[in-house]
Amino acid sequence: MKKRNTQSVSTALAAATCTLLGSGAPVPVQAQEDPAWNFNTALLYYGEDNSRVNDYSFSILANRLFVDDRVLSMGLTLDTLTGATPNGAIRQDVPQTFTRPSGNAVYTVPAGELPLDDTFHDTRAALTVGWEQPLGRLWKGGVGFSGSKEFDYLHLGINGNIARDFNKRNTTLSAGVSLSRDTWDPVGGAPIPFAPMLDVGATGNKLGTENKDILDIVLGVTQVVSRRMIVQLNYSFSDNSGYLTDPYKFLSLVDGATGDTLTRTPAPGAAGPSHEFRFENRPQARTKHSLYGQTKYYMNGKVLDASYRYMTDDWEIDSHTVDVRLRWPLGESSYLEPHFRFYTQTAADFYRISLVDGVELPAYASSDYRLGEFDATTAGLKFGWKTGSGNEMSVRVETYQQNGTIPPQLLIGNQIGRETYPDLDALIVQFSYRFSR
Amino acid sequence: MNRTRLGFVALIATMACGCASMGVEPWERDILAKDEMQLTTDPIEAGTDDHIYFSKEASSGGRGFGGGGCGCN
Amino acid sequence: MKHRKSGNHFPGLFPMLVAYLLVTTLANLPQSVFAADFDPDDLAGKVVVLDFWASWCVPCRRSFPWLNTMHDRYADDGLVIVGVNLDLDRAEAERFLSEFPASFRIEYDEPKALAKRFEVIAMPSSYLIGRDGKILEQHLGFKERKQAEYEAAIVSALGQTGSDDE
Amino acid sequence: MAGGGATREVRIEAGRGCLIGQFSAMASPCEILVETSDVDEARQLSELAAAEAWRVEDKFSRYAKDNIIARINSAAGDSIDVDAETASLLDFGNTLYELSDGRFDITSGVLREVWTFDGGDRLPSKEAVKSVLLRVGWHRVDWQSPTLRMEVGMEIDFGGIGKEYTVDRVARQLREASTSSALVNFGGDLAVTRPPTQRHGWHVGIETVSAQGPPAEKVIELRAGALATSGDARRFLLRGGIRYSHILDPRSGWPVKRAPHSITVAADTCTQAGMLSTLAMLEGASAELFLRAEGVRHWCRR
Repeated sequence: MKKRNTQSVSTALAAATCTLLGSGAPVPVQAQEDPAWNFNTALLYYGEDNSRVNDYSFSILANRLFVDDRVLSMGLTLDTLTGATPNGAIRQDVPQTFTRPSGNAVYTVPAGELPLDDTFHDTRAALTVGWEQPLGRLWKGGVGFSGSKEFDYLHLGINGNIARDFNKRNTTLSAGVSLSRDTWDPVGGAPIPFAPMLDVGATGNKLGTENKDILDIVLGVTQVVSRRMIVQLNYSFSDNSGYLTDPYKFLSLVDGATGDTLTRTPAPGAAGPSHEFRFENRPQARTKHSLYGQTKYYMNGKVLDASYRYMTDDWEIDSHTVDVRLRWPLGESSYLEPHFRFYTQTAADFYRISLVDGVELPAYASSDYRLGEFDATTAGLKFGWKTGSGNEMSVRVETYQQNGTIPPQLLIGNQIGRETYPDLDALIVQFSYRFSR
Repeated sequence: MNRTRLGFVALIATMACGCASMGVEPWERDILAKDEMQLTTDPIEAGTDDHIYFSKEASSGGRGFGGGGCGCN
Repeated sequence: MKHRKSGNHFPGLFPMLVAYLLVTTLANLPQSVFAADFDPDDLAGKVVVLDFWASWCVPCRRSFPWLNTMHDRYADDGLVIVGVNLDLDRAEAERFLSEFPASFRIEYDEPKALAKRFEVIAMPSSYLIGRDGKILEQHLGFKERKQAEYEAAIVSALGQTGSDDE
Repeated sequence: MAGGGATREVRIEAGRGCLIGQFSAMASPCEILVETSDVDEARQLSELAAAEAWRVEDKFSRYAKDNIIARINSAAGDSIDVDAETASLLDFGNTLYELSDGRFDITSGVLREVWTFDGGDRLPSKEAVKSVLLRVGWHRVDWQSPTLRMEVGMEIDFGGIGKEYTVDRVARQLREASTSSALVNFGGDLAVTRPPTQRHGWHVGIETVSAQGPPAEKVIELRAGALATSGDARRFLLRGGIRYSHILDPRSGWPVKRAPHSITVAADTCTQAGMLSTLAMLEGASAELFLRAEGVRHWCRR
């Protein structure tokens, strides 16, 4: 056959067949072996109220199935985040001006408002690759790599897991370990702990990059209880060490009596902060333990998925999470899945609202509300349906609300009554499409 | 702290050995084999949820590894 | 200053354990009782492959094309393949067979007496039984990459050397 | 085109979840699997299919004494006017001849006078092949539709096209006659009339070499389109350790070297699938290369 451009023979043949048979094929060929590829794609919108964080993300998870249950999985997630997050300062009855993390501009927050840093704009790409296969009849193992890059953050991680079935596969013991090294390269550099926020152009308060190492170990037992019920119990241990501080968060330095933030005036001719702010400082180590229990229970068609997680760590944060879903089939090819999640956590022992001037600095301090004491509830509904050719689509809409309380003993003078926990009200909308080739 | 750690591991141990008698025959796994009965039915949704809650709360993981891997602020 | 929330959150694992124990008592359902209408001993003198399968079991589905080929290739040489179905709902088995037709013999072990007699501990499980009725080999699960080994065992059980193909 | 002869009757069997019409045509077992429980519908469709299959067989079989092929092959040099259907097949043969640079030639049937593929080791002599080659070659034929003139001793054989062409014609007639999905299967060359509704797809087992090891029986799920297989593991000659496939290159008169044992192709119509698998076989060692370049779904067994 003379070397021809590709597909020239089959296109000429298609035309010739059309004239021979007097018509083309009504429906193009759809022939597939056992699907070699399973794709799971999703578009997600996460939006918080009053112009706080918005996140649009696209994810795709591709599983290549090989003979005898060996699976190569590859995942890619792209996020674009915009909006504003609380920068850690408290409200004041006067406008407040802050220097941007880059150190070359300022932004001003009106009086009485919770100070938000609105320069928060980032795109993130995350990649995961994993291989899993049976090891003999009763053992199963897997290894994986994960990596993600943001403008100012790089994550690289490896993980492995192994599992063994016992007593006719009714009981499965599993163990997994993950090691990762993350690197912070903050805009403007990582601030020196408790360093003051300086005028535009001054850089005496910033260092370079920082990194942190995370070790995660998960031990689990999965037990079949009956034909209709399966239970899983995981204990996980997580050890984080290195730079655990948030480089963009800081605290207001306040007067011990009035609780108001000390004012300052930038150097002549320069722009800079209108008040005294000190960059936060968190411990360099954190050890977390968590116990997670999940059960799935089949009630002639409907499936209950209930899980409970208890977490405690050496930052004195305890949390309880209850997550309940009920998948309700509607006919043969669609289902409705209401979802309810309740989360509550206590505050970290170094969480505080502000730093008091003239008092010896604590070892660690952060006013990041995520280390505070709050409850969160998620309530949502997911609707899924199988399309004609056996693929599955689903859409879910959920609201996520955080309601916190600031312990009264953390408030000083005028802060009482003015400083309230920044409650959060977010909407999650996700569309997903699963198909195989 | 190691009191709670001991408590957890002891609990897993009792769960593990207490389970020898429980369970079903291999041919009674028709329901357990259904997609919707797998412990993680939608890995992507589980992933996005873990990520959202990691960036908004102080706890993470539990079902699997701690998640994270982002400078979410 | 250490601050701890007053104890209104869950007192640890108690609710989970109660639910867990409550449900296990409901787990054991009565078994339907029918006499098994098939007995492998009736096939004495033949080489028998007894394959326990169910419609929901994915590796079982992968073994069907191979079992069909073995049946087509060696049935005349005295091989009898019996697919013993262990579905709890027979309609599921029939729907499966309409999608994946079996050229070999299908039997239904309603009371699971056969499954218990052969102590089936994995799905699928297949037993290669010699002409003298003794179990020569037991295969737990079905590995596509081991098809040649499975076939070699059948051929040697049939007493032939080498198949007539290539 | 193999001759008729087998008894011409249609049997209806109960399949699992479908009814199966069985008859034989073109020397191969034919099945019409209809996704219906209505026996009358299954019988009516199967008889429609059988009638078309026998019509094409009678018209184009090279064994029959009184059909158009017999008149063409006994014309001894005279020109003959042919009907529209024969003309369309001749045109199709002409296109295939050009597309395959002469490897696919509907005048190459006479080579069977010197080649018999029975697994034995008797190869023809070079001279015998050379002499038959004088009567092979579409380029020697004077074809100005609807008039055909061939040199004395040359013969036309639609063997390479006939079966797949018939499967497509039957599939179209069944599609027009019924809304039930049906699988038309003529000895491994098959087509689906319309996507099934009671199942995700028709399951067809084919012999393949799986990438990871020994030849495996692979299950293909066909929702629409067609499959055709060419090549046959048993029709070959073995001499001096070399395996001579029954696929002959009409330009040399000798078997194609290192052709795969069999190739199965999936395409929109059975004719395309059949031709692509045949053209790939004619490529010999580079069969897979050709199929990949053409972007064709295929399964090769070496």
